Amino acid sequence: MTTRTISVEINGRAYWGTVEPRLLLSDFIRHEAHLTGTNVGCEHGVCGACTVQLDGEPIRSCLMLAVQADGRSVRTVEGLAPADGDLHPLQQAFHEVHALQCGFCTPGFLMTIEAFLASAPADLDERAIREALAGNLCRCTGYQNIVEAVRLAAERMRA
Amino acid sequence: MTAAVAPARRLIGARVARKEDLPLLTGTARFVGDVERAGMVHAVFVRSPVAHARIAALDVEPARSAPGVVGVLTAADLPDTLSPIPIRMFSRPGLERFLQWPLARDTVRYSGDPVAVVVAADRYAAEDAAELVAVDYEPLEPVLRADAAPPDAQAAAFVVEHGDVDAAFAEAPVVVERRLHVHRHAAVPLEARGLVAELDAETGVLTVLGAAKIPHVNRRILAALLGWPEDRVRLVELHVGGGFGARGEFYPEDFVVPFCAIRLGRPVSWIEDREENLRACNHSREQVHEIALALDADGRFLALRDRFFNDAGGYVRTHGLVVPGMTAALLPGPYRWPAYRCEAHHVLTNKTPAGTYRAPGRYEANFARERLIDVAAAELALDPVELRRRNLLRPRDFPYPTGTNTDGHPVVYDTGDYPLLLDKALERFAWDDLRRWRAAPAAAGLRRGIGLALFVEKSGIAKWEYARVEVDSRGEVDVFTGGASVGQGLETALAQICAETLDVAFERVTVRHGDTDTVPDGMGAFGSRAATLGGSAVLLAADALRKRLDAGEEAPLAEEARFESEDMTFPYGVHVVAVEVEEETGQVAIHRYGVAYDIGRAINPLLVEGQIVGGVAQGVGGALLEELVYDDAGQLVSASFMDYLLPTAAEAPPVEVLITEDAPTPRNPLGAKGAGEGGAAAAGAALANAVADALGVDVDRLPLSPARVAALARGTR
Amino acid sequence: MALTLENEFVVAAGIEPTWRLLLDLERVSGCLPGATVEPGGEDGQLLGTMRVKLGPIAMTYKGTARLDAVDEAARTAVVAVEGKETKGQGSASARIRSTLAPEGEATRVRVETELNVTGRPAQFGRGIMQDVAAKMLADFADCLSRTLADAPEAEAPAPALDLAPAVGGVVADRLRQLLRRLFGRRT
Amino acid sequence: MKPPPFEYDDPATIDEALGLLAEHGDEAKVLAGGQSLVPLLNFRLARPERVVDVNRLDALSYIRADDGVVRIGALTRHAALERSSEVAARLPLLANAVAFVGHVQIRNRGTVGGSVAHADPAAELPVALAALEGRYHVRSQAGRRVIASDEMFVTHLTTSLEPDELLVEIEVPLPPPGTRAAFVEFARRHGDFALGGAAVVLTLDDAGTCTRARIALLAAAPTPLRAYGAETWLTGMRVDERAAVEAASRAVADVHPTGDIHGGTEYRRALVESLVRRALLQAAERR
Repeated sequence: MTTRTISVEINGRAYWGTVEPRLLLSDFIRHEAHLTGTNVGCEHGVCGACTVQLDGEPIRSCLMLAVQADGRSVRTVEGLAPADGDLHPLQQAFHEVHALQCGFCTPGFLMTIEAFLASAPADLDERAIREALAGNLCRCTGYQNIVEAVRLAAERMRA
Repeated sequence: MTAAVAPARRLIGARVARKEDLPLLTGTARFVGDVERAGMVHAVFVRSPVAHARIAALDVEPARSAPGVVGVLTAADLPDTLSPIPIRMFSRPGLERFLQWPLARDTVRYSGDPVAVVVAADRYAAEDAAELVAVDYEPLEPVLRADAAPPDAQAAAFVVEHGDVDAAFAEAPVVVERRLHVHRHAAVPLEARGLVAELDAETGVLTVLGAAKIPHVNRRILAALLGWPEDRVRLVELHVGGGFGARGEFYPEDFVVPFCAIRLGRPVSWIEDREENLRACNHSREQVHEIALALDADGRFLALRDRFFNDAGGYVRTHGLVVPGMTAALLPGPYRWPAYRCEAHHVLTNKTPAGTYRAPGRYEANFARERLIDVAAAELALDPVELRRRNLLRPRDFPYPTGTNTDGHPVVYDTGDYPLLLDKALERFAWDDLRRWRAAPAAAGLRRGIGLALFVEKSGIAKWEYARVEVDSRGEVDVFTGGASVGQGLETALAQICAETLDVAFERVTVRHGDTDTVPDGMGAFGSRAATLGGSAVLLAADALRKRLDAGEEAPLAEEARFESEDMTFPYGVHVVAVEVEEETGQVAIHRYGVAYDIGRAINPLLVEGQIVGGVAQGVGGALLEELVYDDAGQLVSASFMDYLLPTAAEAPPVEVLITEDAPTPRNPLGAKGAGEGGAAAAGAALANAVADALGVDVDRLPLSPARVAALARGTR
Repeated sequence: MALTLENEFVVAAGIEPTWRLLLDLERVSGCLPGATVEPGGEDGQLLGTMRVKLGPIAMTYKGTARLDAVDEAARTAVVAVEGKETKGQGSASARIRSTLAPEGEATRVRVETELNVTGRPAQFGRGIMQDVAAKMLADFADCLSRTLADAPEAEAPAPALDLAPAVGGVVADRLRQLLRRLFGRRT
Repeated sequence: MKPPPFEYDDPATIDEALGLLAEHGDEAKVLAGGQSLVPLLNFRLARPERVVDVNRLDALSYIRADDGVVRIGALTRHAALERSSEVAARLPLLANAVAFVGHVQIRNRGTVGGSVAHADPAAELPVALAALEGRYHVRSQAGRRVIASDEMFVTHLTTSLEPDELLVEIEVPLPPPGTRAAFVEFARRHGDFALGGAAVVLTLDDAGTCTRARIALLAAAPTPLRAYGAETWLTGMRVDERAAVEAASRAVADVHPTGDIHGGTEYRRALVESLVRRALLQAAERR
C-alpha cells in the first residue's frame, strides 16, 4: 500500500511522518509524535477520550486519518498548561475539586472544555455544562465534580 | 499543586486534594498503551464468532506468511505442561472442570473465546493477518439461560440457611413471592485492558507491565502456569484506567501475551480494543431470583426464602463462586430474619464469562430483597419506610451473626445503628418533602415516584495487607504498600495516614505500589479493601517508626507491618431517589438522588464522596441504560459503545451524599470501613422501587429501558 | 444475528414441474442475491460466493449450498447455505425450507428461511441488518418465483445485492456490476 | 480496531474528484466528515479499495441565500450550519435539527452532504431536509443533475447517487410567510441516534388555519419518511390538540419501524406518533 509523508503541527511543533493513509490521527499523535497524553477508549467515536483540538476546535482523533491532518494544527493535553510550569486554570480546578479519579478520560475532557469555555456564555447553567460534556465518557467520577470544575474554571477565567 | 493541605496532625479525615493528579492532568501519566520498547511487536487475538462450537479445523498458515507477522500461536503451540487458569478465591471441588484454558483447545464456549493469537510489527498488520486465520466451527447448541439450563451446565449449587424456613412460611399470615431478573452488564473501565511483556535474556526475568488490582497474586498464577520460580516473574502496575472489579483478574491474555514474549524473544504489546473488551472482559450481574418473604400481620419479617440462578457465562474464572457467594451471604441486608434460606445455582451458559463488578452479588441481592419488601408493603398497605423500620437490626444487636457465611467464614456484622442512619437519610434528603412532591400534580404525561433501598455492604474480604514505611536522613518518607491503585486515590489516603502518624508534612510522603520487585508481597485492591486493610498496615508501620524516632533513633529507619483481620467490616447505607416517568417515551428522569453511607471513619471525605457519586452513576447506568444483549444464537449484539450505553454527564444525576461515622469498626485501628461499593450497591433497587411507585406497577426486572417503562406505563393508563 | 423470515408466492405452473425445478440446486442458489456459483462442488454440493452490499458496508462470503432435505410426499425441500467471510471471522448460514401446494392450475410456494449471521456484522443492536436480510430474502423469493415460472430473465446470475429498487440509475448500476462480474473483475 | 488498507486520494478540485469517481466507480468511497465512514472502516465493515477525500474542496463549503432558496455546500460542517445566522433566520428547522446531531466533536467534523449521502434513517438532517423539500445537486463527469427530495433516499445507507456522482449542494426553498417549524426526537442518551423523531413545517393563515403542512418522520422506516396522508388531512384544519392527535395517528397509520434491542416496532411506532403530535403543537405555537 502506498504511503504519504505528512507534517502535522502539534502544540506548535511540526511532526513529520511517512504513514499509510489508513493510519488514524490518534495513532499518529500517540505513536509517531509520541505524545501519549491523548488516550484512546473506543476507536469508534463515542467515548471522547481521544478528543484533541484541530485548528482550535475539539474533534475525535480516532475518526480522522493522519493524512487528513497534513499541514493542519493540532493541540493536545500536553499543550494545555502554560510553559512556565503552572497548570491551566482548568487543570487546577480539576485538581482542587477532585474532578478526576483514574484520569484516563481527563485529557479528552480538558480539550473539550477548554474550547467550550472560550465561547461559553457568562451565565452557565448546569444543564448547559452537562450537555457540553456529553461527548466525553467518564466511568469513575459520575461527572459531578467535573461539572463543578467547569464552573470554577469559568469563574476564574472570567476574573 | 496540592491546594488544600491540612496541618499534619489533622490529616486523617481531611479533604486533601490528591497526590495522583499532576501527571494525569498534564498528559504525562503512563498507561500501558503508552509503553514503547525497542523491537516491540503487537498481539491481536483471533476470537470465536460463535457461542458454542467444536473447532473442526484451524489453519494459521496464510496468517503466518502475511506481511509483518512474526508469529501465530494456537493452543497447540502452548506447553504440554500447561494447566487451565486457576480460581483464586471462593473455590470448591468440582469447579476445576469448568476452568478456561488460555487458548481454546477443541471447543469454544462463548463468542469472544480466544482461539489464536497473531503477533506482528504493528497493530494494523496484526489485524490484517488475524483476518486470514481460518477456523471451521461445528456449531453446538448454545445454553443461553441459567434458569433453564440442562443439569450438566450447573457448575455448583449450595444452600445458606438458618432457622425453620418451611415452618415459618407454613404459618405466616402474609407471604409475597416474586420472580425477579437482574440483567447482564459490566464494569467497562474506560481504559480497556492491556499488557506489555518482555523477557530479559540476560537475567532470564520476565517483566509484565500493565498489571492491576492484584499484581502479587497474578505473579503467583503466571509463574505457576509457566512452571517458573516466582522470582523470575515481575509484574508492574502503571497508571490504571479504572478497575471496578473486572480489570486485573488473571485472564487468558495474561498468560498468552507473556508466553509470546518468551517464545518470540521480543517485547510484546497487547492493547485490548473496545469490541474485545465488551466480548472478552468479565461480564457480571445476570441473576434470576425466585424470592419469597413471610410476614406476620404487623409486618414483622418471619422468614426470607430465595432460590437464584447466577449466569456464570462460558467458564468459571478466577472468582470462583464469589458472586453467588456474596449474594447468598448478604441478601439478608440490615434486617432481622428469624429464618432464612438461600439456594444458589452457579450455571454455565455460552456467553462471556462473568465475574465481579462493584458490589458483586449485592447489587443483585439488594434489588431482589428491597423490591420484594416494597411489594410486601403494598400488600399490607404499610408505608415502605415503616415496614423497613420495624424490621431493622438495633444497635444492641451488634456484633450480629447473620447466620450466613462467605466462603465458609461466618458473616458477623461488626457495628451499626441502622435506624439512626435511616432517620438521618430521610431528614437530609427531605423524604417528607419528596412525598409531598410526589403527591403534587405533575405535568401532563408525567408520573412521579419515590423509592428507597437499604443495604449492608462489606469491605476487606482478603484478610491481610502489607506495608513498609521508610524515612531517610532528609526526612523524606516512602510508603510501600501491597495495595494497588485503580484510580481511587490510594496514594493520597495512605499518605494522609502516614503523615499524620509520623507528624510529617503530607508532601514529604511518597507512596509506592504495584511493583512486585519493590513490594515483597500484597493482596491488592478489591472489595473496598485498599484504604482499610492497606491503611491499617501503614498505620501500624508508621506508628512503630514514630516510636523509634521518639526514642531518639536516627533516620534512615524503616518499619514493616502486616495487618491482619479475621473478619470483614460492614458499612451500611440508604439510597433515596425521586423520579419523573414520561408515559409516552418511557424516559425516567431523576428528580433527586441521595445516598447516606456510614463507613465508620472517612479518611478523606473528598475521595469518599467521589467513590459514592461515581458508584451511583454506574448503578444508575446499570438500572436504566447498560445491557449486554445476546440474540437467540448467543451472539452479543451490544458489542460496541453505540449499543452498550454508558451514562454521559447528561444522564448521570446530581447526587447528594451524606457520610456518617456513627459506627466505627473495632476490626481495624482506623475504625474505617471500605467505601468503594455503596454508591452502586442499591441503585438498581431504589430506582426500581421509585419507578414502580410512579406507575403503580410491579417492576420485576432491570434495566428500566424506555421501551420497557413505556410498556409498563401503557399497561396502567 | 438469528432470525426467521417467511415469503410466499404463487407460480403459474403445475406442482410437478415446479417441484422438479425446485430441486435444481444451481438455479435455486443462483437466486440468492449477490451469489455466484463456482465450479468444483462435490456430491451435490455447490461452491460459491455471495456479496452483500449496503451503502459503504460490504461483506463477501465464500461457502457452499446443498439440498439438505427432500420430502417428496410433503413437497418440501430444504436448501442449506453456509458461508464464511472471505476476510474476518464472521459467517452466515441459512436453511431455506420451500414447501409447494397446488392452487388450481398454479402452485403456491411457501419459503421459510432461518438465517444466522455471526461476527462483526451481527454485533450491532440497531435493526439495520434485519432489514437487509428481509430485503435479501424478498429478492430471493422474487427471483425464485421467476425461476420456477421458468421466466427467461432468471437465467442470468443475480447481481450483487444492492438494496435499491429499480429506479433508472440503479438499473444502470446493477448492469455495471453485472458486467464486471461476467468479465471476472474481482469477486 | 483499525481500518483495512485502502488507496487514498485527496483531490484539490471538483473536476479531479469527479474524474477519480468516474475511474473507480463503486470501488471508491467518498470521505467527507468521516464521522460515520471512519467508524465503519475501524470496524472493517467498510472495505473500499479507494477513499476519495473531498475535504480539500473548500469551494463546497458555503451557506448562501439566493432568491427564494438557501444553498448549502455539501462540505458545510454541522458546526457552521449551527452557527449560521442565515440559517437561524431563514431555516430555523435546520438550526433546530442540527443541534441534535451527535456532540460538538462530531459537529465540528461532520458535514451536511455527508449526513445526506450516508442516508442513515435515524440521522436528523435528512429528515429535516425532507420536511423542507430540499433538492440535491449532484455532479459527475457526465454533467449535473438535481435529485428531488423524495427521490434521494432509497433505503438504509443507500441513496440514488450513482457511484460516479458527487453531492455538491443542497438547495432548500424558503417556506412561504406564516410558516413555523419544529423538530423533536427522543434518544436514549444525549447525542445518540434517536429511537424516533419528527420534523414539521406548518404554514398558517392569519386565522390560524393550516394552509400547508410538511411532516417527515425519523427512524420510522429505512429512509426519512414523509407523512403525506397526515399532511393532506391537516391542510385546512386549525392545528389544535385534537387535530394534532388525529394527524399524528394518521402519520403512523402505515408505519412499521424495525424493532431492535433499543425498542420494538410497537414502541417505536407509538413513540413516533407522540413525537409528531408534539412537533405539530410546538410548531403551531411558534411565532
